[in-house]
Amino acid sequence: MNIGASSSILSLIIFLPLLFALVISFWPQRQTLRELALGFSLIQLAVSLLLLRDFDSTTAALQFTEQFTWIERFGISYFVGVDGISLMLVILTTVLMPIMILGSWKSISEQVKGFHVALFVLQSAMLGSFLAMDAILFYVFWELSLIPMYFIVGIWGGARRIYATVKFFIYTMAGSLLMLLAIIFMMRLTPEVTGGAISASLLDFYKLEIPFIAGDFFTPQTLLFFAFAVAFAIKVPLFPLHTWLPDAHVEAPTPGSVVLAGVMLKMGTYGFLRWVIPLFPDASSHYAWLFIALGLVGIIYGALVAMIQPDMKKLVAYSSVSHMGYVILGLFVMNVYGMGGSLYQMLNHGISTGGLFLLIGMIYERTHSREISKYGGLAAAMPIFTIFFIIVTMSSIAVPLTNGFVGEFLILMGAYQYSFTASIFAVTGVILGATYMLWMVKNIFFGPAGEIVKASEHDPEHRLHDMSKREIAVMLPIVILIFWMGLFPNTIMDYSKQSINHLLQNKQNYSLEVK
Amino acid sequence: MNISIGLADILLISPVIVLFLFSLIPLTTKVLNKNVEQSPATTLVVALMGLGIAAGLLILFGGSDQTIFNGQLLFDGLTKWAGLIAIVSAAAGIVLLYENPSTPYRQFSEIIFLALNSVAGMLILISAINLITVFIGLELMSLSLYLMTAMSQEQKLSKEAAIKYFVLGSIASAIFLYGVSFIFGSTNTVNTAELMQVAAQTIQADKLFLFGIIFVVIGFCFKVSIAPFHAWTPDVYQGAPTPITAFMATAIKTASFAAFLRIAATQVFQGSQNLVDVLQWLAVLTMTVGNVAALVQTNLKRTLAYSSVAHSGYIFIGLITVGLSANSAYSATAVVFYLLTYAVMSIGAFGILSMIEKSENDFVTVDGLAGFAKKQPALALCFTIFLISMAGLPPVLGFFGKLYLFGAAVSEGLIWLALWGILNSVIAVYYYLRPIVSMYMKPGDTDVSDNRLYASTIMVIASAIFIVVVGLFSGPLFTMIERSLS
Amino acid sequence: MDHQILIAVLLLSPLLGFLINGFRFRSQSYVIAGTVATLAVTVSFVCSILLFIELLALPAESRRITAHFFEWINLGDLNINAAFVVDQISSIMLLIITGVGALIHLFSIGYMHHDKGVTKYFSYLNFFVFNMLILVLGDSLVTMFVGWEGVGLCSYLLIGFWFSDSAKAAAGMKAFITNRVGDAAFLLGMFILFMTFGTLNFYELNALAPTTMEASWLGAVTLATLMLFIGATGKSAQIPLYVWLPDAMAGPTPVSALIHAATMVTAGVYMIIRLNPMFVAAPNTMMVIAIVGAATAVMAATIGVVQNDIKKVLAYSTVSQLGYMFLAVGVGAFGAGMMHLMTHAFFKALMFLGSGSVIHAMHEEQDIRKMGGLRKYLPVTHFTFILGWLAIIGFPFFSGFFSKDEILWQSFSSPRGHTLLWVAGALGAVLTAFYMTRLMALTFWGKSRVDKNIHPHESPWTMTVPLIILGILSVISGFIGVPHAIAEFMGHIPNYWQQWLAPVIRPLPIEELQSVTHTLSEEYMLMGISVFLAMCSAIFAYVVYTKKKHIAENTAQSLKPIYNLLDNKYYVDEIYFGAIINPLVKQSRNLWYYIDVNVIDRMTHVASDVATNGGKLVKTLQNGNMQQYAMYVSLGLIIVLSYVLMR
Amino acid sequence: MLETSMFSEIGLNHYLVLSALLFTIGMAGILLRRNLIVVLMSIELMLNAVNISFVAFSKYNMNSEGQVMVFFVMTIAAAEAAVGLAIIVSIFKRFKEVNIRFFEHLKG
Repeated sequence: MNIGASSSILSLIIFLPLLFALVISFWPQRQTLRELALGFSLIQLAVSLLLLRDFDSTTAALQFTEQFTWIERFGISYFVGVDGISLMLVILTTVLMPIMILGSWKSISEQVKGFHVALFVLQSAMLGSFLAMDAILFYVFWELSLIPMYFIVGIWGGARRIYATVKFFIYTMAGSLLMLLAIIFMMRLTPEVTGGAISASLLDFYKLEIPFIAGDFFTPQTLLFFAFAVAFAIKVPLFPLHTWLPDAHVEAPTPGSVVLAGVMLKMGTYGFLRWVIPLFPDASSHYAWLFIALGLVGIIYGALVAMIQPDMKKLVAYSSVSHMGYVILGLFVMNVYGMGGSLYQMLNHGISTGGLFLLIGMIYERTHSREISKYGGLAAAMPIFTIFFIIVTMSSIAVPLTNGFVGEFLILMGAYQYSFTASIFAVTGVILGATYMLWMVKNIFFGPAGEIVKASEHDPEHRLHDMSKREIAVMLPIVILIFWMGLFPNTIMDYSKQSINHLLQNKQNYSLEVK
Repeated sequence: MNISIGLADILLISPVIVLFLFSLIPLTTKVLNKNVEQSPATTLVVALMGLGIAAGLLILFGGSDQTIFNGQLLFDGLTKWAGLIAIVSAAAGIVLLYENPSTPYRQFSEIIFLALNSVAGMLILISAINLITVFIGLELMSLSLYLMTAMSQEQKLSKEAAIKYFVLGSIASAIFLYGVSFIFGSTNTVNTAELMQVAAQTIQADKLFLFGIIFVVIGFCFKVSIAPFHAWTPDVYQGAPTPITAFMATAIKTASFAAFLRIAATQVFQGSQNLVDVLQWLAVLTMTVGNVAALVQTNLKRTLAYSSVAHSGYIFIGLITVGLSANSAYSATAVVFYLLTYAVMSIGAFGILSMIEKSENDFVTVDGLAGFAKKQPALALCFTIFLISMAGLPPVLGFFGKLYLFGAAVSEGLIWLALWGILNSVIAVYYYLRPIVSMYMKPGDTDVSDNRLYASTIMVIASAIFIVVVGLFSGPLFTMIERSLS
Repeated sequence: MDHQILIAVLLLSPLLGFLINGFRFRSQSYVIAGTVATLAVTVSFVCSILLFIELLALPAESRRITAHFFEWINLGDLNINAAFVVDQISSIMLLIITGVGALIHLFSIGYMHHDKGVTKYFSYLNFFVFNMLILVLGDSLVTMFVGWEGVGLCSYLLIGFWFSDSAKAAAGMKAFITNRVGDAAFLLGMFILFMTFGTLNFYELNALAPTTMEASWLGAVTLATLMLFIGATGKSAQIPLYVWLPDAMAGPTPVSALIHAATMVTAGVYMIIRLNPMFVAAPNTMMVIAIVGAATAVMAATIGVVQNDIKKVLAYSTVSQLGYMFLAVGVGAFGAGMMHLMTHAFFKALMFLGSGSVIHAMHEEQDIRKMGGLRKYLPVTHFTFILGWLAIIGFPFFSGFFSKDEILWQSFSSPRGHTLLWVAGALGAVLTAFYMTRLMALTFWGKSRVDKNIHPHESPWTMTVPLIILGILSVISGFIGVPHAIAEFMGHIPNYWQQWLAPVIRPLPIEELQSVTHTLSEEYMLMGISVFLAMCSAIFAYVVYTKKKHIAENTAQSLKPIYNLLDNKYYVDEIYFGAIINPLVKQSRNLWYYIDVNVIDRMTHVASDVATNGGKLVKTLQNGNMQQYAMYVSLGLIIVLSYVLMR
Repeated sequence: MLETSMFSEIGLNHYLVLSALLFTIGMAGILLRRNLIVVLMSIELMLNAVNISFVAFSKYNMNSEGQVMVFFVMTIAAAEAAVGLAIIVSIFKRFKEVNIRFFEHLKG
């Protein structure tokens, strides 16, 4: 059997979810909707695994490319391709999808159809933005992803969902519009390298040599760099552009939080890796200190602020700020450890934070409260849940043999190679990270029975059931991934090594070959 | 001077003639029928037929780059495309009119008469290259519109809107004409084709000419609602019956911008940097005023009116680009494309409002949309598409419109204008999102006034499909327009 | 290949035990759980012995069995394998861990049989052994770090084992976080080494370790070793990161014996010995280690003097003894440090288990003021405890005597030693003798102060057998490493210990060694002084706490400030909380409030307010009066005209 | 042609100034008068100012086109007046009001 060899597998990956969304929106039976969606997401996963199977990890070249003229007048094309940088993010997206659907089995009870449609559209948009190799195509997918997310938070979210979703939308939109302007500007420059025709192809963008004068802010490369970087930094989110995230996370329904933390934030860091650093090498190096500093501030600030959050989701949201600070740090130290670690940490964060949100969602379904102070002693009432929670927590605080360690270790190493001072600040995050997560674990699970657990003891109606089989099925893949990625990181990192080396070795005149 | 009217003239002007003739049919029938109004459906069909034939003739004969009537009218690509946009959006407006509670069905044939004549005026306005002909077209279009605005079941606000529109519009006409007289005085011609050769030089040498140009430009600025000459827009848009508002926002705006484009294409602005500066500031002011004012509105129609002002600002950027660029075809295409985009999405958006209005006095507010998505998922989705498109979010048409427009501006070095446009888009997103929030995220039971509004429904859905499909495949359309414009 | 399997079995057996017990964690059958767990560790122990025998068979210079399983992290120049090494150092650790571990598992069966979470307990315990094995066997710093953090995690879980008690859960958290502080430094140390030497493999590092001594404080080696040492202070409870260990006594007592006395806490010492060539090359670090070790030894001992909780006394004693080990490695006496590590593992495990037996008998009573005269109820426990006591106070020819004496001598005589270090060590020994005797006296001897409702009884065989075995080991284990001086005295017993370790220990540079000369008589004299003082102190304590209790009370009264200072552990916890933790939390709240809420969000709101107010302004201007509108038109006209025409 | 002395003979400038004055008066009328009919008249005044300007230019440029334009303008002005009056009449019939201040319901 050789299905995967088809050259249009990337289009299949991008548009299959849209097709699924369409089918779901016309599906007549309400009862089987969830099963259908789950089945679809598994199909999608299978397709993406075919991609994984056929991917050639020995080259940094762009693979499975497809290029069709889209808007000929401006050299805009439907140009997709995958390389080591995007491959794993694609897989992450497809892996998380069935987990999310299964995780939202109970929590989403209204407008189930619309929810799944939004989820699949979102998936398509995210996959598209990871695979797009054309600036405008990328931008289209990038912005498209906002819309379903906007609905997911806005319709199925919590009490302040509208504030949160609008804030989310405006923040991200504001950043990305600057990027659009920068893209337009760069398209105007492309005739230099294409011999006359305008082009929006990323490969042509890579060829551009944009003038840069160190110290002068108002040079094209610096301005373009910041236009892109701000767009991505908001998405990451990098301190001080992070305040939309806690709100969005708190108000989003569980799958929304999962996809937000799991994949959407990675779009930002992916943007840095795919766009900012190769396109603007001089400015990236020249202003690396700024992003490293902000990354470090994010790490420490996120951790400190997480410590005092009374709401579980908010705590995890700020922990995301901290974790994504690591990723930015790793990217901008510009060495193989930092970048490799960052790429890995993106996946880790997706899995472990996604897992945490799923777990918080499960407990929220039972108690309708996320206030840490109301909990306590949950470990006695829900032991299996506790085990899963602690495993995911360990992944989040980067205990060795979990995935988190590998990424964090490499990033810290990269930070050290950049500067000793940076690494000193970065390792404080290791301490603080353990502090807030364990503080939460302690207050939720340990200690004497809290308000909620007590109430459940007396009231048979509110009895706290331990995890159901479905919920275990949701968490099991995550736990397996946590350990697999912790034990055998090479099986995953091998896919991206060539790309990262290629990027680092050819930073000044980066180009990608098409295979 | 040898005046002769040939077949070519007749063929090219035929859309206007057809429109005029068809406009007479319902009215004549009514008169012959002892002043008894026939079925509105028949009238509608006649009107749509007229518009359809006009559009067909325009496609057939327009765009041939020929001038007729001794250089009065030019039938080039701009005429064809702007004319088509105007005709189609007028048709859509009429369809909405047919199913709106504020429409006085007893006078339906009169409204149709006015509407078709207004469209005829638009075609003249678009094709005119003589400033006096421009004036004639402008007045034919506007005078019909003043009356249409007043013709509503709703008595108070529509009348107020009409009188405001009339008074302010007349001032604008006078200003425009005054400018024309100075252009005539300084160059001895009012033919833009002839002006094109001398404009850029004259404007530097001759203050009188510059004076005239400024008046003409401001006359147009009023028509296309550029701040601070926009003040009539929100009031009139709100007061007029929603279908007429749709008509105004789309057909009238397209025609006015097309004529304005002809002025800009003379490259007259290039002669005076001051004028260019002022125009840029006007563009910025317009976008900002439109967007911030829309931000604080609760009445949806008024929100859309202010948003229309803001969109004028965006288009104005394109217009300035046209005035500055050596190869104006590309920038002009961007403008026409955006006009098309804006027309389709406005028609859709106003169409939805028109369908929700329960009576002639009903105003749809933002909160008044609560729960619409539950009752009418398809229409809510369409409305969402329109709003997203207006906000300029991909992958729908509005995004590509903005992309081309700002792309043109950037290529002419007007980056800061594009930047302002983008900043404004961020503000705009907020108020475009609010109806979506209301429809999807708030409990309520808003529904359309009647489930049998088939024509409007079809039109709205068609617009939405257009926006999505053409959005995805905007390249060929853009190339097509550009080819016919250059 | 068979080595590889042997090592795999060694490692995986406890993991399997962990998984078996982990999956049936609800079970309350202590027999099955205990048997599985104990068997798992016993299998490991057997493997350890087999490996040890294999090592013995190899020539001294190449005693090294490696097992390479797979490549773990592989990026750039970084190449970390899941590879494990058994050599002279790790084989000793293996034997201690699996041997003592097996005994403690056995002991736990009796100790924990009434606990509901017994299966969970055993699974954690097995998991701990697994991690500890990774720690000692790992062939690189990173692999070691895996176990390093892993044992920390287990320690966290086991300290907070009775999690429904908030204080116990907090103690677990405190342990983990304090360890994390050390771990952070450990990470930095690793990075420095990696960036300097390009590898993290122990053997490669040791081979690359510079032979010239690094004088600078900021040299790579010094900095790296210092960082690693900070990591060690966390794990091995040295100043300033020792604070978690006394709190860690919240866990079940066998856990204290295994983790917080015998194995995990010695990981820091083990790590330094593992990397001894690197540390040797950094005299400054060595000095710091020695000073910290000596200071910890004394300080913990002083606190131990006033503690009343039986486990707390032992905990401070552990901190103090670990201080000795660091003192030893700090002066370059790696062999002596390792020796003390082993003997301490035996006698401290013994005493912890003994205390466990006491607590078990006393129905969870831990306050020694409420004990006394337990001798007659718990004969086996008492007897074995005495063996441990004699060992720890350095009673001649008990195991502790050999190892501690060697340390004291080295701290004086080594070129990196100092008289003051010896004084501190001796002082520590005196204090140790005092408080341990106090413990014995208050617990086992004198009059019974036991509550009437408690009827102490001797523990079952599962608990006494380990005590006996450990007791024997505490007595005899010293003879495998008899110090030179005593060996002379006792008839030239060879120092097997030193011989065994010699190939993997890098001696101090010759020129340093030659710079100091000490005579055998000096050694005898110092040994005599320290032993004499310790014995005096022990006798004094015996007298005070069995016969003349009022002396203790009077002293406590008259030295109230000092007593309070000691009773409150020098207020270190309070200082940490008051100066670091609480302000940090408080400032974090402010930080959030000021930055997130008041600056960033405020700015967003200001931006939106600007837009909204702009909108309101436009709204006001749009007042509905068409003449006003006409005026805007004319004003606009005038402005445009004047701008364009006048400029 | 603008150099012609203001006082020697009646020249183009005089007409232009007259036209400008009329235009301004018309504008002022619109801005200041409250009665819709007067406003309508003011609009006519503005258009007539344009006419004067056209005719003057036509005369001084020796180009009769300007005079043709005046015809157009007059015609359209008439149409405009008709439309305007029609609206005003319909309003007056319903509201009995021609005060411009009456129409301030649409605002904001």
